[in-house]
Amino acid sequence: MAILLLLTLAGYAVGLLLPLCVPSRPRLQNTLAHGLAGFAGVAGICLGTIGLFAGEPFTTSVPSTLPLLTFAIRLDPLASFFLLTISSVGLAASVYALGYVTEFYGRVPISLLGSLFNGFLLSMTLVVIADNGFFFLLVWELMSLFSYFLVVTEHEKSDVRYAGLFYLIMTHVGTAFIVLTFLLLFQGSGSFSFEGFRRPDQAFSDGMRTMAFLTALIGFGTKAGIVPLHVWLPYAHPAAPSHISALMSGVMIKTAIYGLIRVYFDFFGGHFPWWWGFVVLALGAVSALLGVMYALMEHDLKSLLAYHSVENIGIILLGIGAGMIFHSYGLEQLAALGLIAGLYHTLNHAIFKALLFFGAGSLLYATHTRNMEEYGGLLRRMPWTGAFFLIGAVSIAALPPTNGFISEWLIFQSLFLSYEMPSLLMKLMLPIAAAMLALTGVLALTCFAKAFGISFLALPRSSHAKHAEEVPWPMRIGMAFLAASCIALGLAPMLAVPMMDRVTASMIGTSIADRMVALGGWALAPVNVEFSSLSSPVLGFVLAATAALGLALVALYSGTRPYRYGKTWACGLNLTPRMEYSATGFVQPIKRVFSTIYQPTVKLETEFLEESRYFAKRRRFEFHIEPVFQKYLYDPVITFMSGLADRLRIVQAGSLHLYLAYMFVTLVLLLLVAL
Amino acid sequence: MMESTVMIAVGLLLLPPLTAGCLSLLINSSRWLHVINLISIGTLVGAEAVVARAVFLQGSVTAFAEIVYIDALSSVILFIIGTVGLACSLYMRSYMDEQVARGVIAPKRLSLFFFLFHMFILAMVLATVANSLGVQWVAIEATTLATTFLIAFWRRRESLEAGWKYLILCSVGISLALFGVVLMYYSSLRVLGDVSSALNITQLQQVAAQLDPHILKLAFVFLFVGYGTKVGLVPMHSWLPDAYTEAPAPVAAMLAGVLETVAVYAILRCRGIADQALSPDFTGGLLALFGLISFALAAFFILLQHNYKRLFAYSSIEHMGLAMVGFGVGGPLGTFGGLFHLVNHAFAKSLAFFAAGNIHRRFKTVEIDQVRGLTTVLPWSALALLISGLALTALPPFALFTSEMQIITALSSSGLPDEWTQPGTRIPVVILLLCSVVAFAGFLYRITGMVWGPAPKDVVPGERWSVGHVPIILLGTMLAGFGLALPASLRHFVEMASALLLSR
Amino acid sequence: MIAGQSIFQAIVLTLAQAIVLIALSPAIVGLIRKVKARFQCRRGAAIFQPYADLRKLFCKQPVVSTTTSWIFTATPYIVFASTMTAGLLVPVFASQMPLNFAGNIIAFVYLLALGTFFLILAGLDAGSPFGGMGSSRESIVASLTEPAMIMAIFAIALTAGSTNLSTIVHRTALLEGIVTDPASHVMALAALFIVALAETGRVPVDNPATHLELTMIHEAMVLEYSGRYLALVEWASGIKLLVFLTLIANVFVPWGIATSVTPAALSIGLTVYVAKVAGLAVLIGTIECMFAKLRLFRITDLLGVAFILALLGLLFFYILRG
Amino acid sequence: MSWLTPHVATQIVDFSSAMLLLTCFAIVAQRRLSACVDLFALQSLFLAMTAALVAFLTGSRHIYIAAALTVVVKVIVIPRVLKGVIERLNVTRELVMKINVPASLLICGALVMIAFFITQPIIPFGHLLTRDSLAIALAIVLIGFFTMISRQKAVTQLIAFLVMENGLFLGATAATYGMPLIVELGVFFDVLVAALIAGIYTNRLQDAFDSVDTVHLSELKE
Repeated sequence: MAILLLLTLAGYAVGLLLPLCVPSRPRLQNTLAHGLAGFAGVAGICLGTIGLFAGEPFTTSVPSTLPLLTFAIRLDPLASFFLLTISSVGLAASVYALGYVTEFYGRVPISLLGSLFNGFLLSMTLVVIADNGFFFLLVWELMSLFSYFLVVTEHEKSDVRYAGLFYLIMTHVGTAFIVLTFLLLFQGSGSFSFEGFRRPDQAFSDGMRTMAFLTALIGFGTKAGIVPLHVWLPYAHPAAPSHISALMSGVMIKTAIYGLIRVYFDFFGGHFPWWWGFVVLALGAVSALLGVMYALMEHDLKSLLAYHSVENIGIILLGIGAGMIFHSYGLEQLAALGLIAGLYHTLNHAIFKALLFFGAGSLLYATHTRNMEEYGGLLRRMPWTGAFFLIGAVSIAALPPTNGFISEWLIFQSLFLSYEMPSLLMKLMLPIAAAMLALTGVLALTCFAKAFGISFLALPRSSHAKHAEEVPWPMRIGMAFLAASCIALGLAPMLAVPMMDRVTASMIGTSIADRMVALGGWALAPVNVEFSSLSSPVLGFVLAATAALGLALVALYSGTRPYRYGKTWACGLNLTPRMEYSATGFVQPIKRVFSTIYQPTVKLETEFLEESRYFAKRRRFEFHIEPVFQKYLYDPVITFMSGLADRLRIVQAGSLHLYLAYMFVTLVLLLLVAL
Repeated sequence: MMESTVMIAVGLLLLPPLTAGCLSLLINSSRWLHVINLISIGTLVGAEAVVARAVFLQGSVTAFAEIVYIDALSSVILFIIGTVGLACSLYMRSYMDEQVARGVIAPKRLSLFFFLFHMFILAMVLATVANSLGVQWVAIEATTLATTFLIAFWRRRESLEAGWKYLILCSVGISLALFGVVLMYYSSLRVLGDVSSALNITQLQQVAAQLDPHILKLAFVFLFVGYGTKVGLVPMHSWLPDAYTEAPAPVAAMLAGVLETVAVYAILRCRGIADQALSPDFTGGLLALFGLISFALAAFFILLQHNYKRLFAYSSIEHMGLAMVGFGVGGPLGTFGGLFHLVNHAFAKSLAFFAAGNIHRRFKTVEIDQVRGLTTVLPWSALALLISGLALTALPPFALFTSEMQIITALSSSGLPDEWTQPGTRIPVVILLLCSVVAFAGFLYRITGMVWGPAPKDVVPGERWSVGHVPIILLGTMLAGFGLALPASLRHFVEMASALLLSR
Repeated sequence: MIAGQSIFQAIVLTLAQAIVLIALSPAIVGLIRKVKARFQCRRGAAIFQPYADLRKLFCKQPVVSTTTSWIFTATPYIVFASTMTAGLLVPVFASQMPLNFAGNIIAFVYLLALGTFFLILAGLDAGSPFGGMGSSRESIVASLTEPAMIMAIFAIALTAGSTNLSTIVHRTALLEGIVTDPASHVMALAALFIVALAETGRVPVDNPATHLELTMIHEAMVLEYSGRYLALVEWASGIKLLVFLTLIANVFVPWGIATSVTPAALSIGLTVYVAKVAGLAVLIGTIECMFAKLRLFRITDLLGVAFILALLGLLFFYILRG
Repeated sequence: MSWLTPHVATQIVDFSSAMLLLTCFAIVAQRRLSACVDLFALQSLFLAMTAALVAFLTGSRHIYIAAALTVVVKVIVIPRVLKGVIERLNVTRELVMKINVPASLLICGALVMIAFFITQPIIPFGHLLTRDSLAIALAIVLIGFFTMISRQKAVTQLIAFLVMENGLFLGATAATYGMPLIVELGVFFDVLVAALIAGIYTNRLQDAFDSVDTVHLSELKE
């Protein structure tokens, strides 16, 4: 294991340094950096898998010459699980990047891009395996820093700069809160080692524990993008190069989930009141719903995906929150179920979100635009990308038989099982959360029907789309890998669930794998098989069989007569792209139904012909959604701060006498105090 | 080690700047001026190494009839003086020559510049190694006199104004400090009798416990306000932004990097004596309180800066405040963090001013809004600016992250000294974190605005390699390196120093 | 698997159910049309007319738009498959369906969603404005329906202590037909009925018989389909309707369903089942004649009501159970 | 000299330090610059006297040197320089002040009280000979400081600064019988250089701003 660990870290580290040293030949640097990253990724996958099933957590530590800081590493199941997630997505990303960064040749120093990419992966890996608070903070900040530099890769664009800065500041605010949490824990134990952090409840008053809970929630929530701390996400993720967006959206925000689980279940050992869980659950539900709703209104494909990250983080938190509530009522097995559901969705989201961002990247690569309204008809020009994107879309819309469906199913189960809880409030609240989840699910479905339908189907809406070509092989391979795992995790959850179970067993102390894998390994069941069960392989088989039945029917009646081609019926006119339903038009009804949330402002200008008011010469339509959180939450803070600073100007008024007066007053006052 | 070698080494601490200063008055060729400068700094650094070794072995070194006293604390400060001084001298090679070439200054004034520069260094070294508080005071006043013309060197209206303000405010402050010294003497007389050694640190430390607390309190207040003016603690900071903005880049680097540090050193020395008789809560609370105020105020001023030199000036107020908090809170952690922070800040800030100097030479403006696309125009300076910027906002892997975290941890675990706030309150930590976030936002908003973006049309892009880039690399690597692995020897020195500060 | 069933039995039962669903669905559609015709004082086409229609469609050569991709031609099969699979999760005439373990009510819902997803894509694929319109409207209706459906089903699931449909039906059936808590059941029933209307595109949500493109939802989506593809889609929607009727019938009034696998029980179950769904079909036909189609943005209110009803059902359950 | 009992000596020292304080008030009240300079010279003279007296009474030689230096530097050299500056800049009187004379005088009175109040607990430790001079020294320092704030002309500020220095010197000599010689020398050197530099500055300011009114020095601000 030590060897594997060394290989992983060394691979990234070398990848971080070497590209900067070799002569500036983009191709060479590209292969070098991403090759090494891929190698380290493979090592990381092995390491994670071994660590997940190892009996004893593997620990090692290197003392540093600095006080408080020790480079301590611990590979318990939780860490290994996230390591596994990071490494697999990292591997796919490095393969994808081999092709993708060719777009940047000549514009951006590839050496820098590659080495930062490695650094980013390295820091993320270290974040999840760090076993010392100080070390954790160090790599955590490094992670933010690397990702920031990657975000501003194309810093000539002003919006990219803005996005980067906004991201950097927000994440630093989050870090400040995490520091606060760790300082609180530090007071309990007097050391920064995670071992000291565990079970602080003896040393803690309730007030301090509540404070720690809240600070941790805000701190990690900022990184995870929980509403209302999500505002940076839709700026930063699209601004980065797509393989980076995939990493940020798929993996980086998961480190925050890791942090939350680590603090609540590991450090606090699950000793918390029910309302902690409820807060998490409620935030999750809100994030999920608002995330998808804002996503629906996005026509920039990457921002759309970014908002979906908010949604999915919300879904994950639903699982974790439910787990926390169950745990606080002592229902260990159900708690384990909730946690497993959350973790499973974490893994799945990492995979299909990365896949989708890869797809978006490919579109960007082929068309050089992110605006969906300029896509269209790409499925015929980019069949591979299209197919992979479709798989991703189906998974994120949680449709069977893909992985997204399984994890959402599990979360539904854990929410439904709320009827075993003593409190009536919770009994009612969890099903409502379930209803919100259902709404979220369907809206996600709509959103990706839009995303796929508008981008890939019908006629091309712009010359970009008309002349698009399929992307090079490495990118396709990267996507294929993830698409395959989407299907695999969807069809064989019984093989995946034991992995999560290892984690929950180490966190909560009850293993429920044997109870979840029911009916001879064919079906998946939440704790009791009587309540519900799901057998995705059988479902898949039945789907195939019935489809075959349909084909049989066709063959039976009409044989296989070839169909003939005709024009689409457009009231007798020739169909032009302008006639097609636009993305904006597609979501119009939703915008109208949920207008209370969007508060849209619509502007319609029409120029009529001179002859008659019934014929418009030109129409101009634009609508904006109220950025509620910026307007009512962030702007006030910013204005207050800058206003305060402005009022402080008078201190530095430039008059020598004033300055002397300061000194004089200070002196006299201090003399009087000293007396 | 031979006593004599140590003596010589100590002599070589003071002699080179003096001789070099006098020589440079006689020389006109800029080339030779630089050579002499480098030689003197080189010898200085070498001597420091020898002395440091001696201190390492013996714990402290006294020389020249107890006029010179060097212990771990002073050697740490000497280390800072040496390193930053060397960096500045290397940087000046490219900086001053270009000024001369562009005819900004006449060659004759160049020699004057070097003379003052050497005097400046001499005064600082003297202040660091002086055994007598009186001599230390004289030396620190001398730094004021030496630098005031360096600040007003460009002879513009603004620089004159800055120089005048600097002169007046600092001289007043310093004379208050003198009153403090007098009081110190006044109290020590009764114990030691009327001997000329009654102001010697060595003597005072032995008898300090018997000194009268009342007088010491007053004395410390005077000394704190006086030297605090030099450090630039709010509300005695007012001269600082103006001076740093108007001074030539290397001078600004020295002021920000070293002079402040030396002033802090003076305060620490006096505190070391005062604490023997007083409860450390009084002095500590004073330091921590003013540190906190400085930190908070500076953070908000950083938020509204449009001038990058002022930006750096306020950031050094901020960091000095932070270090003060560290010393004030005390404890092994706080003190270590404070000293370590001094070292790191010196490096980062001088780096920042080097970058600022290069930018100013190329863009001919100090307005942040008019500086864009450094990555393409001045890649090296952009790198320096980024490193210093990230370091000064305490981001890893740079060392300030570590020291700041140490200080914050110390503050949160022990709180402000009890005499000033009710015990165990967590408000100071929250204030500190909040303000650090504010400063972070303001600082990086400006820095990134300058570094990124497309290059302006009217500026010639490209930066040729010059010797002026050596210090950038030097300091950058040190900052990054110390953040992850502090050399054992340096750590040992810092620990010895903090042990001295905590000894009671 | 259900205890005491051999693999052979299981397969036979499943196939039988599949055949019943496939065979019966056109008749139900025909029946509804007939009822409506009667109410409109027409004689109307024969109940079995839909079979003839389907046959004709199968024989016609389909026309496919030049703008479409493989999605368009694949969709009918996917829709058919997903609907059938969903149907196989619902017990039709025997309460102990072998596929019970394969998926619960959530799976049922999401399988239907799969079909909807692809139909929406197909609607967009042809690039015709009507298709897009249909898709967009379908999506909003679906998204409003889903939460209500989940809540309603959950209210029922609670009473039976399971979310697997066969288990629910089986347990309810064994209670000699006395529903455990009528209050919550009634609420859930009402909610589910509204949901069914919306999901299957009946009046007052959508009008399957309309010829105005601008008012269409489901019909607009499939406007470009012809020949065998249209046949499959139509058939699938028929099956979907039948499945929903089955769900309502068996979950709320499971009387007479075969609780054991004996020829007698099965034959009784089948007849009772046909009677039940026929009854419901008549009911739907009546409703379609009595109500007018709602405006698109009025549908919100209707489905809102459904959601609230379902929630009340849940509340009643907990309150009454204490 | 038998009549010179310690008691009498204390009386004399107190008297001369009182004179120092008096001259301070005079400077505060005085608007004409040259007069200020003269008063400063006078004060320095009193200072030298006190120092000499202390030296004579305590018999510590090096205070004589200090006294002599005071006479040379503060009574002769610096006033000359200042006079020269004033002539060249032809600023005769301070017309506007931040705080007008009566108010300043009142404040100064308050400052003296504060000084006595502050030093009161530590007086008893002092030498019998110089009981009150520490308090007076502090008072002079504070007054000088205050004058720097209340006056606008660079020259007056300079004078006020020197007054502060005098206060310090009084403290050093009277209260502690003089600092170690090396320190004394250093202090004198610094004071001298500071004064000269300030003089040079005033010229430059005159050239740059056409006035030595420090109110004009407020361009550098936020």
